[in-house]
Amino acid sequence: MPTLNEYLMVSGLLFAIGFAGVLMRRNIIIIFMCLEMMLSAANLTLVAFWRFGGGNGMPADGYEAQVLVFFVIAVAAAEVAVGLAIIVALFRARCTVHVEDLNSMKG
Amino acid sequence: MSGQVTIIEFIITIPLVIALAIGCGGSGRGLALFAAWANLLLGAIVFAVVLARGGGDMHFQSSHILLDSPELTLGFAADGMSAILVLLTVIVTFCAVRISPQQPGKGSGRLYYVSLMLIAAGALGAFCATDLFFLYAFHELALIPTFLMIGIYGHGREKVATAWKITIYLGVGSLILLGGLIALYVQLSPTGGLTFDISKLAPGPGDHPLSAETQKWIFLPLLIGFGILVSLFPFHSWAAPAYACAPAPVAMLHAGVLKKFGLYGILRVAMPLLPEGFDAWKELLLILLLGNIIYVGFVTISQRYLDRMLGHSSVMHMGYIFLGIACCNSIGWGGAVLMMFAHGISIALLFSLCGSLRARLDTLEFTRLGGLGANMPFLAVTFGFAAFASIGLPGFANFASEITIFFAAFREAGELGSLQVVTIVALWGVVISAVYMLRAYRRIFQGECIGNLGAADLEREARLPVVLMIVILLITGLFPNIILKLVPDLVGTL
Amino acid sequence: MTTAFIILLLPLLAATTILLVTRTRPDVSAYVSVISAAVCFLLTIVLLGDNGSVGSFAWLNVGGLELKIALEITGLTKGMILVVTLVGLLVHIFSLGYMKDDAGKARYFAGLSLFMFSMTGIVLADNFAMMFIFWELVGVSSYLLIGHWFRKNSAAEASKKAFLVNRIGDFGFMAGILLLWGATGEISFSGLGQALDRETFDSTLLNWAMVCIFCGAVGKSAQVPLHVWLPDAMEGPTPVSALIHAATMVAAGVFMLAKVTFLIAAAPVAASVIQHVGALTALVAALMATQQSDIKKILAYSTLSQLGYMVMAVGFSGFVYSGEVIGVSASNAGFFHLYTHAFFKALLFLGAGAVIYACHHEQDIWKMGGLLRLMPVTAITFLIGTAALAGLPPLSGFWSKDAVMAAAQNNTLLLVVGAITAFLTAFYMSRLCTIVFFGKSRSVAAREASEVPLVMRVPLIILTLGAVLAGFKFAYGWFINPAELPHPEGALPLVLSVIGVAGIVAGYVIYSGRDKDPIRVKAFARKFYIDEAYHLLVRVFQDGLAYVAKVVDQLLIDGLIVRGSARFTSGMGSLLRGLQGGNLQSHAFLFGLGVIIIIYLITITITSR
Amino acid sequence: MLPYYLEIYVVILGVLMLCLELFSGRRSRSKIALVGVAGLGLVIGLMIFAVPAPGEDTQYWGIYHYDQWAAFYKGLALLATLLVLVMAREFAPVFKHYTSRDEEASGIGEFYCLPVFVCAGLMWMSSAKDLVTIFVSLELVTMGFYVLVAFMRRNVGSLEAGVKYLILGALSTGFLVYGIAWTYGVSGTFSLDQLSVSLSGDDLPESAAVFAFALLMVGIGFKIAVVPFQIWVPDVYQGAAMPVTAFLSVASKAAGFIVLLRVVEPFLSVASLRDPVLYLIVFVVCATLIYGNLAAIAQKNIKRLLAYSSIAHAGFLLMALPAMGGSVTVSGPGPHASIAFYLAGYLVMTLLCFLVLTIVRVATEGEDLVALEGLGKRAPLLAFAMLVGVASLAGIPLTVGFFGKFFLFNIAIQNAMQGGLWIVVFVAVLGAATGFYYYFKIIKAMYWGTAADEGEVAEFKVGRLAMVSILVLLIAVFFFGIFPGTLLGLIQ
Repeated sequence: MPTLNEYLMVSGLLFAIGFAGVLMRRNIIIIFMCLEMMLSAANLTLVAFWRFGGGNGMPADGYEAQVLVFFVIAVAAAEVAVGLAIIVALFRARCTVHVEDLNSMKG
Repeated sequence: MSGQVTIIEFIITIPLVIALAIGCGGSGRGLALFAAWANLLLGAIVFAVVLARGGGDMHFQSSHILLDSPELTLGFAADGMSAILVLLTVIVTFCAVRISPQQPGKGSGRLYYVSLMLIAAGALGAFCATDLFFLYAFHELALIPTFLMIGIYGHGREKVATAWKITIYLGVGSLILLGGLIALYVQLSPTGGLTFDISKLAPGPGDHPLSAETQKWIFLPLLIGFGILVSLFPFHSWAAPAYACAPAPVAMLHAGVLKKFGLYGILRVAMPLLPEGFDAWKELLLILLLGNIIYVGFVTISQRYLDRMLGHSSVMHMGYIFLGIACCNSIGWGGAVLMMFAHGISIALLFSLCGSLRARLDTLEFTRLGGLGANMPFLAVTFGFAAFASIGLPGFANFASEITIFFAAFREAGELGSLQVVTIVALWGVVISAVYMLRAYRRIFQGECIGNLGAADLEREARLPVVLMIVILLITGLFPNIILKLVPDLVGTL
Repeated sequence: MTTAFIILLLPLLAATTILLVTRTRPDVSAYVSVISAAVCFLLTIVLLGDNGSVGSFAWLNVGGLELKIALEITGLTKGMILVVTLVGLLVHIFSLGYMKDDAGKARYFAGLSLFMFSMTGIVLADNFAMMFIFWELVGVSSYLLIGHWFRKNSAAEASKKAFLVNRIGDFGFMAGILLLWGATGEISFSGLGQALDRETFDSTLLNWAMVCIFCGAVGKSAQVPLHVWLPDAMEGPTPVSALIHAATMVAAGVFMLAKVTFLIAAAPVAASVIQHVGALTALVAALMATQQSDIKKILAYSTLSQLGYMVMAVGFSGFVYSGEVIGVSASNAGFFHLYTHAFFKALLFLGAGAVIYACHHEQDIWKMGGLLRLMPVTAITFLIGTAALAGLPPLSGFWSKDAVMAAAQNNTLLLVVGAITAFLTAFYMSRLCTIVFFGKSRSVAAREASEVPLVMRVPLIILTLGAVLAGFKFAYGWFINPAELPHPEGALPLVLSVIGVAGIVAGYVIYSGRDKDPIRVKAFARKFYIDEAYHLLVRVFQDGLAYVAKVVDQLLIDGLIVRGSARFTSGMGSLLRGLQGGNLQSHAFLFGLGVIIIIYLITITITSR
Repeated sequence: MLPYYLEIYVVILGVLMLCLELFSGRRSRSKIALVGVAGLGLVIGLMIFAVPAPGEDTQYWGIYHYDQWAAFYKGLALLATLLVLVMAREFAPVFKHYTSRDEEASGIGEFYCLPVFVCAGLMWMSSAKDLVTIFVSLELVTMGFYVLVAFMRRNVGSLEAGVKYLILGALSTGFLVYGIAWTYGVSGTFSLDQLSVSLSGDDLPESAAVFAFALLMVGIGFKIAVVPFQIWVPDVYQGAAMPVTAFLSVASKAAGFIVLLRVVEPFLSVASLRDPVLYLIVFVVCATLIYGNLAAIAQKNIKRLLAYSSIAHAGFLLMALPAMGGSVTVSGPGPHASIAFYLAGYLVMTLLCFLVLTIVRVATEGEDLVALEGLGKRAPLLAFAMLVGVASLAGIPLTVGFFGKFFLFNIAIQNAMQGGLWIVVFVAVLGAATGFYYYFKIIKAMYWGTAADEGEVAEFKVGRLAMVSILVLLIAVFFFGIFPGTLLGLIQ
């Protein structure tokens, strides 16, 4: 059975990959997906901590962590809804979803 | 105490209310003149009453508690020193309003008079506040009006840059000061609650509650902060250009009155509350004030324009006041206070005359002027009075103050210490100021006439303030005890 | 005892009245001034019977410092006040004629009255502070009067120079007063005397203090090296030169030194400085006088030279001879000379004024000549004045110069210098008289000259009487104890007379019948180039330093520190602004960088523990 | 009345306004804003019935706390929203220009509703004392802002700002959740009250704890715009509609700060964590003060300038943090009270400025400093209001802004005297000094800029409600600047 550290490592890796995606991809939709991945990584961390939270490899009492996970999933869904709407509006106005084109303001 | 409205509160409120009234659409000059007259009268009453009752105590006390912790009271009172400075402020304000044009600038000019009133109110409030906080706050009231006045109604190519410079410089100075004041009140507040009340902060008889080291480090920001406001060397470079570019009334009020706030602060706050703090920086202050007197004196000599020269000269004379303060005895402080008054009036007089000259001539550059005494005798004579007052001729209050300060430095000085040596070097400043003043007078009014022959003498309406200021300088010069009697013995309380 | 106060304040009242009331009516103003001078003179005669100090007015009073306006009447005071009011009155009267048609007549008389006020103040002062106050005020009235014709560039410059040079002297004077006050806590003359008797003071300090005090006299009495203002001061109207720059104000330095003889006697080093400066001035000025061609300048240099005599004499009061300090007798000699000099020098100046007036404001002696016939009264009085100045017996100058030389008789060097100066004095005065009054007229102006009106003649005659008689005991005995004057030993008076006669003869022989100067000594004519040197000095040190200070102010303090820090701040601002590139991913990258920095910082504190 | 009814009322108000939007005719859209203003005013009035006793801390279900701070911040949020609605009403012409001429298609009704929902989130946030609630309410607010920022769909700037805010906001959410996860992992609890207890155990993995704290700081720091997470602020402020910018700078910051205070306090109170946490805070304070003040100097766009100024203000606010956690005794108003005071003052002065700017924006269609030129002559009252607002932001005495700064300096200096953190004071003094420069630039533009002297003169139309608001705020700036006790009394 995997230990807490292994879970944390996987989730950390996932988080890092998501972040790297945000930094490197040019398409806003994909960046947005990467962001969702980071949230999932955080969820994984949460669940892992809950699972090993009781000491001696036992899960912690209560289900607070799961509650938060559900909230995060719900929030992520809402974020996608709002975010995609904005991205669509952007596309309609600028005919592009590339981040380099968003540079009218600086300084 | 609280509840009844004192005359001091009236004095401070009148310009504020008038400013509001002008802002709401009243006539600018008329209302301002009314305020100036009213304040002149009230100021004279305050002065007379304090003179009659003795300058050592606080009179006309009023206080309204605004905040419990830290204790903050909107309190005013006047002891002798405040009364002297109030008198100075109302006189200079009166003259400044009186010489102001009916229609300054392009627009309605309301902003001009609002600004003037605010500057006056700020100075009056600062000089009468019994509360550290309001002492500071009222002075800051003048910051924005000064900025606007120089920027909008100033003259010269550099006016915008100058408006910036004075604002930022004084802003920085007051922030440093604020830091020092906070440290001061936090450290000195009696146990059981913070307070801004200066009388409660004052250390009682016996040992000072703070160690010499603490006092030293709190004194430094106060010295620098107040010093910047007084244009202590090397923080002086804002003053001369600002006065040169400012409209004459602002230059009068700023150089004559507001600048005294820094000195007032040192005498009222820094020295009595932190006596040992001063000792640590005494040598430094002595060097800096020599910078004011000698170094800035030389800079003054090299000026080519009258307005700039006057600006620098006002910076230079601050050195003497600092010298008086540095003597740390009641003679020196008496001389310093007298000089604050005398310098305030004389520099205001000079700037008002300079303003009148500017209005008449195309230039204030010395090499392009000459021989004006022939066609403007009144200006020539009054400028002569002002110039001689400023270089410390007996008969004028400036001389009385200078000589008092010099004597103070040598009190019981059987041998030469640093103070005495510095004083002797500072004496040379008397020569320096004569050099630049007489050169200027020679250049402008004497010698052969170079152009500007058509320029007329000072118009009749504008003569009253000029004569008033000269008369006051003479009265206080012939009877300096009027002022000196009022100076409270602050040293005795140390 | 109020007499003294009236003498002091009446001229001030006159000046104020002229300024405020009668300035638009010149004639009335003139009479106001003259009347005040006349009343003062009369009151002075009343005053001569008094003695002691007069009730005082506490002018300035703060924290233990008390500066009083208090009057003190001593023998010295009485002699001086008599000189001031008498010569003053005569000059006032003379001016009525001399300044008759001047446009600034009201201003002129106001200035004279102000001067009378200030000078009386110096004379009557019982303490240094009051003396300093009036010291400054005479400076101002001198400034106003020298610059009377202020539209002339040279007059404007001269008045400025006079004031500034005096300020330099006052700088030292004030320092000296302060040093004395620091050491003794006294500023009144009597108090200082008592303090000196009571305890001993650090002699270095006292010497320094006296040298500083002497600086005041150097400035006011135009001693080397601050003598340069006096010749220039001749730009003023001639009566002013007679009153201020010959008889009274310039003598104030000597008067002041005489007043504090007891201090000089206690400070031998300072006394020696005083002697030598005086002697040097006497010699140098006499040399310069021999080569001038402006009648007033000659008299000005002569004044300088005579002042040098007086100062030298006063300096001898600290001279130790065979174990004893000479003390008060030497300073009495100096003051005696001051007294007689006031008469004959005022006479000479007014005579010169009359000549100038008659020659339509021509001052060059080489354009005059033969005036003896045309204006006999002026010429004769002038010649008597010359004889007095040259020290011919039995005129007043002989007695006083004798006394001065007697004070110096134990110091061979200074004695010789004094003798040479005496010769030169006689020589240049003889030169002047020969050219101006004898021979033929050298210009139209001189040919058309005629005797001056009565108001100008009367003062000349009165002063002539003074010049003749002032040296006799009855004329000075009531303020200088003749026993306290130094007495010449041996053949000194005879030698001096011979020297005087020799000088006069030499002058007459050389210059009789000449149309231009046969002797040319450029260094003398150009006043040893001292003015040029000072000009350079002012240029280099004052204006140069001022320029350097200005540049430092603009470049370093204002430029580098003030504006530099402003530039730095806004530069930093632009730099930081540059981080904000506007690109979303660079934003995200910076965000990530921030996270890394934060985590790095926080872990480094953890691990470093 | 139960305190959480307040949030419920606000939500009901929002729903009601949405319904009105659905059924109202073309002309009456602007009435919706009035309904919102009236409703919010009513809720503020209702708060009288839910005044908590001093020191009282009522809990509901362990996730909703109601104490004096919560009440205060709720009031602040309500007031800010109310004023933003007033502003939005003034801003309607510009808004229509960038969406649709047609009222119905422009969605302006929704634009009035959204702030109300955001307000509910803000109010909830001020009662949140547990990480889950904090997260959810924070997201509610953020999501509302995503929409608000990007609302002007025909304006490129608005859309660009929306996307930038969206991506970076989501990024910070990711870090926040990750941080919450680690905090949970370290302490085993989400409740902030229990956090300090469980953190002070002996076997605390310190590195993990500070790691969790750092991640939390990333998430919260983003909301309150401190360096190095300020990067979104200038662009978003510039791109968003004027009322939204105002709302962002006031409400979002206030809510962020109450969360920050609640999260930081347990960490600071643990002795073993205090040093690194303090270190981090000092770094952030200095960086924020320097960056915000310096970068503002060269700005020409007013909104961008105010954006940087808002960063600088965050820096000043943070100065109070090191004094928390009990190792320093502060006389006078403590960190909580000072921050609350400052935020209230900041609300008053910032909204005053933005109200004036909104009117100027509508009249001149410009957002650069040039647009303000000549205001002193053409509209003296507006210019004066702006002058006062700016002076207060700069911290001139006798305005509320001065006292805000004063209390914070008061704390920082006392803290420095006891703990030696003089660097903070030093940087803050420099920062405040620099502040004079860019704030006075605005004054200068209004009073002696000359650009507007030539050319056509724009007319300033000021609605009655906006005028009243301006006057009230103007008076409030002075009133609280002279009588700070009244405001402090409300807080304490």
